[in-house]
Amino acid sequence: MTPFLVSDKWYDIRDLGNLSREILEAADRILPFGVVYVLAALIGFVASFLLFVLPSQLIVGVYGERRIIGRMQSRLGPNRVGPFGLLQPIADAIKLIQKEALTPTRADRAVMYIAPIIFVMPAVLLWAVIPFGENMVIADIPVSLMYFLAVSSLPVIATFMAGWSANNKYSLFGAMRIVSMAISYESPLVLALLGAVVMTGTISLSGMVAWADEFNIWMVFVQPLALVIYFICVSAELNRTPVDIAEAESEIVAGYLTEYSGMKWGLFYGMDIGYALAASGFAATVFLGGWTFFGLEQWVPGWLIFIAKTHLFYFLFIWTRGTLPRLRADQLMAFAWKFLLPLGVFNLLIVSTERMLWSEQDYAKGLIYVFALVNIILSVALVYAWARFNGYRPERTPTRPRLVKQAGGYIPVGERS
Amino acid sequence: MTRELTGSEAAALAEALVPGSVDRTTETACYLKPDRLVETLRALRDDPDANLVHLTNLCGVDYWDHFEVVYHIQSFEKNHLACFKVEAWGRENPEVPSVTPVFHGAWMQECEAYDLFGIRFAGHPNLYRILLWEGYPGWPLRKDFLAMPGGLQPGLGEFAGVAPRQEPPVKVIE
Amino acid sequence: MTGIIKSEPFVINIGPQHPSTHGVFRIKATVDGEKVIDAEMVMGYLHRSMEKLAEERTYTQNIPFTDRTDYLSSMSNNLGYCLAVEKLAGIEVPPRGNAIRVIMAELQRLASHCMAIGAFANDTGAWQTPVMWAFREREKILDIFEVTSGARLTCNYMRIGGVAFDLRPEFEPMVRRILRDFPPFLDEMEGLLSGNEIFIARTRGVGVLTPEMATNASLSGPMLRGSGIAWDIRKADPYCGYEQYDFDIPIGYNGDSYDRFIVRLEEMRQSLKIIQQALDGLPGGPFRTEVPLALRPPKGEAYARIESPRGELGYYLVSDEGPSPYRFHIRPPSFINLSALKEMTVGGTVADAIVVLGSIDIVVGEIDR
Amino acid sequence: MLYEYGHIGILVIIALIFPLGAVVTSWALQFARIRPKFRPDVVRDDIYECGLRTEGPSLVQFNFRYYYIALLFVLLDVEIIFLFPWAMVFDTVGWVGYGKGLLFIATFVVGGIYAWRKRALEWRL
Repeated sequence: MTPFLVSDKWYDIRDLGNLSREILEAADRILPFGVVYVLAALIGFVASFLLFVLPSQLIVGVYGERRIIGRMQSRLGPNRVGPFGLLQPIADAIKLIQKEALTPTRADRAVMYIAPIIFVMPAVLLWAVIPFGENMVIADIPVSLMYFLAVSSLPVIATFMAGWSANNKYSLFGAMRIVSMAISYESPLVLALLGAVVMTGTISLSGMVAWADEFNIWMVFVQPLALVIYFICVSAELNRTPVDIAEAESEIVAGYLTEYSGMKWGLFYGMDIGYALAASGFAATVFLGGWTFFGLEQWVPGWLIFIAKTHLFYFLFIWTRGTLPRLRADQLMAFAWKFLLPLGVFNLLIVSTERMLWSEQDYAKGLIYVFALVNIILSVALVYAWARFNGYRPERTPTRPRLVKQAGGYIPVGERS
Repeated sequence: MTRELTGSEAAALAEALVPGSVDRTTETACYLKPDRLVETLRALRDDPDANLVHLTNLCGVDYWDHFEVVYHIQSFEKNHLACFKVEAWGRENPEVPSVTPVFHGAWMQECEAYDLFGIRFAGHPNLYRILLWEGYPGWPLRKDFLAMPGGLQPGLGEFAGVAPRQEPPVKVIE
Repeated sequence: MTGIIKSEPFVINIGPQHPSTHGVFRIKATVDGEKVIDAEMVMGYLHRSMEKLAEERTYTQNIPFTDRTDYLSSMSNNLGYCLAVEKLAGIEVPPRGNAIRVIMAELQRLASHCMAIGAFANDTGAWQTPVMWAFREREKILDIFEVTSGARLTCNYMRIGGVAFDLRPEFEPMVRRILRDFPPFLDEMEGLLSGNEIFIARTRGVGVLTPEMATNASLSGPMLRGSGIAWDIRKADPYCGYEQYDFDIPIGYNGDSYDRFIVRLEEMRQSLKIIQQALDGLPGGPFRTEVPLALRPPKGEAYARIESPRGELGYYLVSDEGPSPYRFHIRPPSFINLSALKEMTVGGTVADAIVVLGSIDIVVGEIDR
Repeated sequence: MLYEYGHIGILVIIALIFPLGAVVTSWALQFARIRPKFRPDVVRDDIYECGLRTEGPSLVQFNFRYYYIALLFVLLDVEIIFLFPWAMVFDTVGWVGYGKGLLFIATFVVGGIYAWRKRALEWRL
């Protein structure tokens, strides 16, 4: 479906695909194929970097991660460098790059240097398959969802390397925790995404956006439970606060980052935001309809809609980070295996049955709205029922202490005074 | 209002439970015999009438010729506070029995009294210098601390008898 | 499951320079994986020998020392010391002085519990938000202290026989504003933490103290009340006219970290009630009885205690009719509350140990003195 | 079609250059006279343990009890990956294929229940 307002002219900046296509076609006439090919990838990367990653890093890095959290914590946040403190990440980068990167004498130096590099690579690679707009994807491969899942599990190895190589006990704790957490949360994550795949019948991210465009509904309404599971699992994989047991600054000083300093630390820190952004972009593509917005994309550039959705989702990360305490390691594992995984299986059963019924009806458009309604109600009921099954009893936790008038000895529970 | 038991009232409570445990009484405190101390306090803790369950305060006092260890013990249900004392004679190695088997809360307070006064508590499971370091010369809260051999002398700058700082056992990889 | 896989226990130092030990306090924990199998406390990094110093100074000169023990509740420390000297020397305090002392002590309790709750939430992993909210409210109380005594943290406001200065005219509107602003803040904190499933999961059943254990380990304050023992010096042994005020003792259910937390939260509500009553019925008249500067109390000894935010703060003074105390002993609540730390931490995880330490609410200046 | 993967290959190179550049620049800056050159120091270059010297070795046989969970993870993840092709071909397999898929899921549900009953999912410390 071609937006009627977007022209095919290269200067129409609402569709950046035009621009790159013009450049590539011009280059194709004079240059050999290999050069054009490299040029295409470079344009994709540079365009996405300039358009999306860099401003997002600046805006999210400052405004999301620090100013909004500062607002939540009733303080100001960075506001000195540049207008409204917008240039703070650049100042941080300059500071970090000239700091000394300490490496303990007893640490494994080589592994310690390699770990941040391995950590950063997947963060860049993840952007290859996320469609920013129509035709605006660096590598439009048909198995992009699997690619995303595969690449996004790589940083765990880097963090384990970082924790193990430092020869520090706190780092060791962090490394051990992140490995166990990663293997626990991978299964529910994949299971949740399987629900979306069953519904759309494709594992290409562009295909998913096309599906949302075709049926005029976002996956989040059809698969609310999948989004919840995805969000929790991705928070765990990314070490975001409610589940950041690998860093856990109040318990194991800084976890696997304890021995890192200078730019090596900066890479870990900066790419944390990069990963969270990539995960938000992925969620926006799969669950929130990507660059489409019920026809609005004909008036507004698609990549702007995509960025807005990504940042909306990223706000969820910030919000949980600013609000929630941290779970303990064993509780976290129990939560993954006993709560999220069964819910994921339930979700899969429901969605596959619906999909079969739907295909019987020849993919009638109206039926999907019925499914959405049913699924939303079912998800709430399922979550509540499964929580009760797992021992969720809020009424048994009194949140106010007992009050007594007279000092004296021990007063057993249940005895009034 | 908490009733602070006078020495004779506390002595009466103690005598009733463990005869022969009281040494003497004053207006505010009741002096117990060191060898009957643990037994008496245990009896006072378990007896419902005395009900002295909460060892509120334990501290040592230096009276030049002898040391006193003061126990303030509180009852929750009867709401009275009794003050018991034990004397330890001799400056070289004063010793009183530890009440840690009776009151777990005495554990740290006895460590502190040992650390600052040098009063040994016999039967304490782990008596160590809790605030100062092991090997600190002298007992700071004794009245003659500054005059003690090896104590802090003006102009010395560092405590005598402290082992010189050693290089860390780390080898530098060049 | 256990015993199949071989594992080596190792020693890990939590502290002295650790984000969650609230100062230079150290737990030397032996861990087997994540499980703590032995914990040893190491303290004394901040030892300044206050008790020895106090033996060289007059009774009035000692008041600033008490500020520096528990620097988060200096008013309460001043008060406890002054009460002990007054008991020793038999000095009566005029009613206005008593009322001002009560207001100050309760404001200090609010400020100190703000800190305790915020830091505790930080220890459970709530990333800075509760602690910043608590600091925001605490600042307002410290402003009142600044107006009244000239200092924010180490106030040095109580004097033997009363308080140092009379209240300023700005004082009452400021306290009224606290009374108005504080309950919404407490509701906010309850909404953020008390009903939070993650917070409950982290603190419920962690560091459980049975009432027998709590009594036997000489604990006091919220630690004791969290275990279900209704014991509050303000009720049991009223000082400064606490018997005139109507308030309740909050007690917990089963003595875990969560109970200590909700007890502290409720104590703040009760403190507001007391401040309200004391402010409404603030008597006129002198705020201090004049005592000689070089006070020489009669020979004897006195043990006076107050309910400080952290528990029972006692001062044991021995006088030999000299101008300075013969023996000056502080019964520091957070030092003695640590008695049960080992029992509470061993068997839990490292993360639990941090939560338990946070629920004790230690102040290292008071532990080491 | 396939040359899209080549784009990823070029991205890999970019992704390598980016962190390498940062690390190498920060390392090389010590030779420029922008900041003082740091000299090795025994205490400063020691590993951090709350300001104290580490006791004993750090890299020990760590007891984290995720042996069972690792096994379960391998089994489950492989099973779930096999479900992806099934999810892609819903139109062609019909109810029979759907039933077979459910059977496949049922096996790992049964396995999961067994593991749960055997308390393999619990992190007893």
